[in-house]
Amino acid sequence: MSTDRYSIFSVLREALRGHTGWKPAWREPEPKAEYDIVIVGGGGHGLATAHYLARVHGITNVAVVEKGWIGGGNVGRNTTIVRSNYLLPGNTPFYEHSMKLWEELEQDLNYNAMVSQRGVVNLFHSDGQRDAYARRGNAMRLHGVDAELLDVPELKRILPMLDFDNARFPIKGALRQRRGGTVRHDAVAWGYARAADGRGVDIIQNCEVTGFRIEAGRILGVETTRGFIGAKKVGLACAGNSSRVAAMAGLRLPIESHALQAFVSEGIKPFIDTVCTFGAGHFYISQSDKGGLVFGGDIDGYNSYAQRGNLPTIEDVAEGGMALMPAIGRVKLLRHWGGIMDMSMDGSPIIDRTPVAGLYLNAGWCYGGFKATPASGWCFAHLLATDAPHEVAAAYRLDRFATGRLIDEKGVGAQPNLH
Amino acid sequence: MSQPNRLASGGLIDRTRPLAFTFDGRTYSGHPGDTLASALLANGVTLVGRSFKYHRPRGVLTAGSEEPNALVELRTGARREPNVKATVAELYAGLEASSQNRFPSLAFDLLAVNQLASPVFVAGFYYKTFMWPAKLWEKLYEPLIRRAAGLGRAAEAADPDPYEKTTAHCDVLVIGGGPAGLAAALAAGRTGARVILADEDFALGGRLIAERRELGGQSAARWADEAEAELANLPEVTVLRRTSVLGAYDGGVYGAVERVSDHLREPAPHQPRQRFWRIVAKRAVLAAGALERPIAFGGNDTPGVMFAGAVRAYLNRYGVAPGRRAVVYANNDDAARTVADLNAAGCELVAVVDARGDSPALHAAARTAGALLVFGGAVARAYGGQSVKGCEIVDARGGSFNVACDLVAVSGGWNPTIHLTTHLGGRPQWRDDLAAFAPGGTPPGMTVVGAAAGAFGLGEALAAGAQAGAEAANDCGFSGGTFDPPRADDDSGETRGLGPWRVPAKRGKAFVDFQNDVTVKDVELAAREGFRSVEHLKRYTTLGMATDQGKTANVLGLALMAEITGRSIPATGLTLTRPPFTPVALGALGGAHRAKEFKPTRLPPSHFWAEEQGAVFVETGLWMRAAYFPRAGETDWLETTIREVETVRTKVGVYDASTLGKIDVQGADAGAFLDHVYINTFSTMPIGKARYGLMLREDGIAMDDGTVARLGETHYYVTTSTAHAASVMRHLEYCRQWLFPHLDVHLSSITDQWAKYAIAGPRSRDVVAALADDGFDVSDAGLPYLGVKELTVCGGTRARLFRLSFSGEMAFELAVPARYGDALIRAIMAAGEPFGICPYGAEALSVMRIEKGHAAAAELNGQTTAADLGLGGMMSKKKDCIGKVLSQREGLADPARPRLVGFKPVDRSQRLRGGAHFVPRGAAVTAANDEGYMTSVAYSPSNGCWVGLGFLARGQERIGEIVRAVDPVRDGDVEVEVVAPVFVDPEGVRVRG
Amino acid sequence: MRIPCPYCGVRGLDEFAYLGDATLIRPDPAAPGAEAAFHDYVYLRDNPAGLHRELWQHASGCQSWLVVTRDTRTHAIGRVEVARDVAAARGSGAE
Amino acid sequence: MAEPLVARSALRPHVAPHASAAGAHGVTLREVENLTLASVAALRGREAELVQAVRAAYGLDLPTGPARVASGKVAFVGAGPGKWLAVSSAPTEFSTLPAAVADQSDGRTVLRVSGPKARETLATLIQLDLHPRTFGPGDAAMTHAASIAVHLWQVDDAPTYEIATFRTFAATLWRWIVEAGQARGLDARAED
Repeated sequence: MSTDRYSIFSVLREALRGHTGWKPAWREPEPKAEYDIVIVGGGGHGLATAHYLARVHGITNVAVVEKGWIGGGNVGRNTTIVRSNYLLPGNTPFYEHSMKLWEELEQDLNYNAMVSQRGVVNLFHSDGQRDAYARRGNAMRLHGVDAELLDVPELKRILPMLDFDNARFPIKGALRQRRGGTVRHDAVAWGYARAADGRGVDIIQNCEVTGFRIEAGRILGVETTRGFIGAKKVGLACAGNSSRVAAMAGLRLPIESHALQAFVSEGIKPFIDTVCTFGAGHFYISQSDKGGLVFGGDIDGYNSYAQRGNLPTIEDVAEGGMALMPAIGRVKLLRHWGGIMDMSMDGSPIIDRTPVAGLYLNAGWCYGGFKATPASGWCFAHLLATDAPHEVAAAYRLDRFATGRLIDEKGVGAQPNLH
Repeated sequence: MSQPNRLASGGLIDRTRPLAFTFDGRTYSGHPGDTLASALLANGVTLVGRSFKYHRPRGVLTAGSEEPNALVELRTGARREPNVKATVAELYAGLEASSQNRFPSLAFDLLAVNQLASPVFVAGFYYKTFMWPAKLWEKLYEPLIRRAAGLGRAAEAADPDPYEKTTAHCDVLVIGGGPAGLAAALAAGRTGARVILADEDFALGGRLIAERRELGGQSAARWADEAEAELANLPEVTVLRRTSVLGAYDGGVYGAVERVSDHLREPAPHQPRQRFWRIVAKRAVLAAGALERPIAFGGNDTPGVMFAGAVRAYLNRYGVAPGRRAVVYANNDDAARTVADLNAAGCELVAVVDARGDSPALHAAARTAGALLVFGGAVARAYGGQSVKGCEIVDARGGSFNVACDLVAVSGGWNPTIHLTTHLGGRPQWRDDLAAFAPGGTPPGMTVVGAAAGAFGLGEALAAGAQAGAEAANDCGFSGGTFDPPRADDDSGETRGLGPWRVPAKRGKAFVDFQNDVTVKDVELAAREGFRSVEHLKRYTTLGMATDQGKTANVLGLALMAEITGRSIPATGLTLTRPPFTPVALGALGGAHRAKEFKPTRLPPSHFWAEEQGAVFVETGLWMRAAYFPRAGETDWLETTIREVETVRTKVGVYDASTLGKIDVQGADAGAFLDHVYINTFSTMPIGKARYGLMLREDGIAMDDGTVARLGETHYYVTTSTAHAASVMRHLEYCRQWLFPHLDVHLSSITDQWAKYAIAGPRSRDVVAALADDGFDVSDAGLPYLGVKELTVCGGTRARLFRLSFSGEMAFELAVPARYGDALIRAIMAAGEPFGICPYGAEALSVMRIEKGHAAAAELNGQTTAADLGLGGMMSKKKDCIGKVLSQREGLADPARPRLVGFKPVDRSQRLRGGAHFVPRGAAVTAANDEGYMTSVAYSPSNGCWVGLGFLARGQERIGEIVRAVDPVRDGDVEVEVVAPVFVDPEGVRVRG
Repeated sequence: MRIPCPYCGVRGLDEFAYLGDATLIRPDPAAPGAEAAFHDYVYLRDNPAGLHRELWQHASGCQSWLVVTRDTRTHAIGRVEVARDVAAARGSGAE
Repeated sequence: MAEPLVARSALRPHVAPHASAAGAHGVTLREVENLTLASVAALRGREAELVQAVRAAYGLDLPTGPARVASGKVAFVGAGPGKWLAVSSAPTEFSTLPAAVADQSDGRTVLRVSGPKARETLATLIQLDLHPRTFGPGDAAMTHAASIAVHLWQVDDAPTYEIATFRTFAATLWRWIVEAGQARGLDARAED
């Protein structure tokens, strides 16, 4: 008998027989000739969409097609932070919906993705920043999201390793969202995949989309390296490759692809137990359960499809880290890598129909994609299933750039490398 | 302090000098030339660390930077460094090392109990458990896991040592100072090319100093010495020892770290601990050698199980016997060398197990050493707990027997060190003839030679190195100077490891990734559960994610997965690596500019004077600005600020406005150019006049504001906000060069050229008049509001005088060349003294601009339009400007958008807060009722209450209405009256004085 | 990454500021449908995986804006032109 | 009437400390004061006129690239296409040139770094290749020193470099050069 339900009891049972009874976490099916819905992209968002299509909407004749291995893109390349500390009304409810889904994820998926609500602390260093964070924190509170302003004594208590005494830009306080935190990123992809697969969704790896079959303005299916797959509806969840894939359907998107680097140090004993972002340099940090300091900074700043970055950004991040917490000087960087971000022109995502009937778009996540995974899947599933936007994603329209109803959290305008 | 395992002779150590050091508090002795690992081994210490998950006892596996096991904490206090590889830590007198990841002690580690639970703790077990109850994850399970995980401890105080970053340019970068690298450096260096040779070791030579080899009739170590001496004499060659090349980046850029002082107790005065090198190389020769790989058999992690190549290094380079009774287990002909070297060192050879069939070379060596020889067999298991006591050998017919030993020298073959070839996307290629991955693509300009290219023979490494070095130099335009490599004592040894990858399990765990405790069974489990791609294998089992980045584990893990799933290795995947090649201290990447020197500090011209006045400063971007000037008896910033504001409003004050961006705009088309970038028109503004201007981004959102003054027909002077000075300059250059290339217009940043003081208040003209030289009329007629004039002050210093006001009072901005700025502030204070002048800082400035409703950074927040700011009327209808078209989109033109208005608390005693949101009176405090937000607040002495600016939906239509300013993050909830955004002198009488 | 500035010579990425797609031409604000044209100009991107003509400023050098042709997959730099010359040659659409 | 204004350097010892190592000096740091500086840009269509005017006034040919040409007390340093930084060690009225001229005499502080360790010291701040094969007397460059914008040129083979930086950054740049030079036999004083 094989084991498919995960629990401490099943683990103990399997331990007694050398773990020989575990089933594959997901099948490796051959593609069928046609599906109700084909989702392009086996990353976190695509897999989550499939899961919620099956679980919430009962639509299980679904395939997720992935050009490589599932979870090989940004869901496995990010710095694992989840939070809903957004300012603008177009964003806050969506990310809060995501946070609530995170909070119940493990029970929903029967998979421990190690959702760790250790808090997210955004430091501020000037009165202007304080007011901006207060504005944001108040917006969160008005949306029913937890937010608090911390003063320096409180910060010293929870983050004693910060440079409070000798900093070029003194720390004056912080905005904290206690419910923010981290999630074991790979497990998110695997958990969604396993759950979707368990409800009958076909996860088809090593299947690259090479084109779309469109007749009379309506989608008929996708051409792939494993043949044509018919579909009544097709949802794109291709992250950094959104422009390339959409171009096959004749669409030009308000998106640029940029490389964001991420960093992890060697494992060390518990050093920092919250997520912390520097307000006077490009640096944010948390510590993984394995002990590695996981940190990052700004995007490299030029269009890129190469999953790597260059030294100026690496140095900039390290300089920020040393300015913020100079005790990490002798902690060693273990690895750095890059992911390709689908940077939208106002820094906020798009979940919407496209001019092609039956073709739907989920893109523009910038570097907010990971934390958005559950709500993105939820709302995209809603859109695919009902043809109407979910209420918390209603602002994520493709035409907002034409109407001027932008969602620009940072206020930097149509310059993706600044978002 | 005896060193029981130090050989009587041999090795590249200085036996004349003992170095005392401690490990876990016990004192030992070693010699210069030792690593911590070699010194510990010399002292008979074989238990050095504990593994990550099971806390298994671990010893020394390697003699290099690939070490997964022998990790220690080095130094103490603020200099404590976690996870130092004992195999590369150079010994110095007084070195203090401690084992890590154990409690209470290394020999007795309570967490070794994890081993008992290891049937549960398989790969990925945590994904399947710890889910119930959900709230216990953060409270119980996660803290337990976090405390158990991690290895060493970071220091708790700021790193006291300095670091340095530097940049080097060269024609040829040679990475690796072994035989191939030395040959490449000599060949390139002799042409006169600029060469950098970097090696991570503190001694050059690579395997030349770890083996007993001959080159050109002398010992290979000696030859390496001579090569190093010659390189040192070539003027354009730089040899960087203790320098790891970490990563290859675009454009021939390499990152490297030099451990300048890690072999010292602490850095010499002014010397960095480490130096980060950016190396820009036209060509690179990668001669990084190869790394030995393990064979997965039971107990292969027991201290005393060591790579054969490491055994030879300890014998030959360090004069240390890592054991006295050895079993050699190999699948390649390096075994013969291991046997010979152990024999020569006087160690007993218990058994030699060759996984292959008969090998003549090995046969001869084993016979000489008198060892039992097992062909086609395996070591099935090593046992002994904290150190090897014996192993179980299986022969070709399947029979097994135990032998006693204290050292198992293992060689599973060699993997070329190709990490740097993959950093820019090169994809390694599996080569059956090498049974290893060889470089696929390389970064542009890189050649790979020697063992790194799969050429394992010494002779071929030297030849290829010499050729690559010469060619690289030639490519850079250098020739002449030849280097003929010496003759090597090569044999026809078979160094590829043809398997087995694992020995069928008997008992005991067979480790693949030692540090992360990934076993063969974990790989099998991953395969069973569908994690069959290499990427999934890595992530699911954590194979290759430890501090050694899988240098010893990755290929073995991949091969096992291929074997388990019945696929070829290439079909299973390949191992791409990410920089850095070896872990690098964040301090080194951060460099010299830390703490107060994190960023440059810009000091305005009055800074030194303000220091003398006891001003309190505030960081504003890179600037230090005076925030306020407290006087004796004043108790807080607010009291001081109120006094400064009142002085300006009733007498006169002076403020250093030099931080505003200043741009000189000249050219026949200067006016036309400004018309393009500002919403209002400047081409028709008369000479000698100034005007407020607003520029938009092309998306119709306000970008920056400032003033524009016309100094001549073709000459304008533009100011920007302090915060946006650089970005505005970039934008203007973009407009000038790219959008409007036909215009004759020239921009020059003159921010630093002029010291500029705002002199504001009813008596400001008196002060200015006292400073202006005779003949310059500063009366209202001579210089009306918004007038501009060039003049001289204080007896001949040329100056510019602007009749502009930010405070709402009659005011002047007086600018002189910056070198006179210090003197001018003193002169202004002296001239103003009769009128009661005081200096005011950024706080008072902010109060006054809020009182006048002038937008600043908080309002120009990148989300607001000209109309939102109440400046829509400024937009010229007669001309286009950047941002005009898109500012007319319905979403931006929507009258329901929040508009800038003023606020006063209904209860005048209440305080306002920036960042509060507005909700209608009587409405619930929810997002649905959110009507805007407060941007700026100040206590207004003129109003006797706090006042604020903010954006309120349809605000301009709601003057007189009362709304709530709610501030839940500070428990604030204040009823405020909506007012016009001007709190002082709404008619603007005073500025016209 | 290193970019050969036509004036200053080859310099590192650290000296340059990036803007983006250089094939976008500012539309005629007076033409019919200007708002739609400006929308496409400001917001829509080809975002190719491959050769990309893009604007960089040599911000820490001579301040020149440059049109750089670069492969977004490999970061290999091809042609580098002075933006003002390119703009002048196409008769700059802005006026 | 007010007292005449006294000129002051941007460098004071408490923000730009002096340092002098014992023994031979590997690198020397000084401020070059009392220079007249101006940014000069050729007006559209009047480029040749400017070339002529400079030749007539100062007897030198404007460099077309990043180079410095000097004659007597006056030098012109390339500052970009059609742009130059005019430098004079004596009071000089550059504004009469047929060009867009902006006085920068106070906008820049010029530091002089020289000695056998000058290159090694500067390499910790400036990422350019200053090796004599690629950069020698008469060569000039605009770059940054660890983010601080600088315009530098080589004066002689000592080697001696002059580094113009924005005045309000000068104290920081001074400190950073001092920090890098400390291990290299630094002699740093505000004036000779």
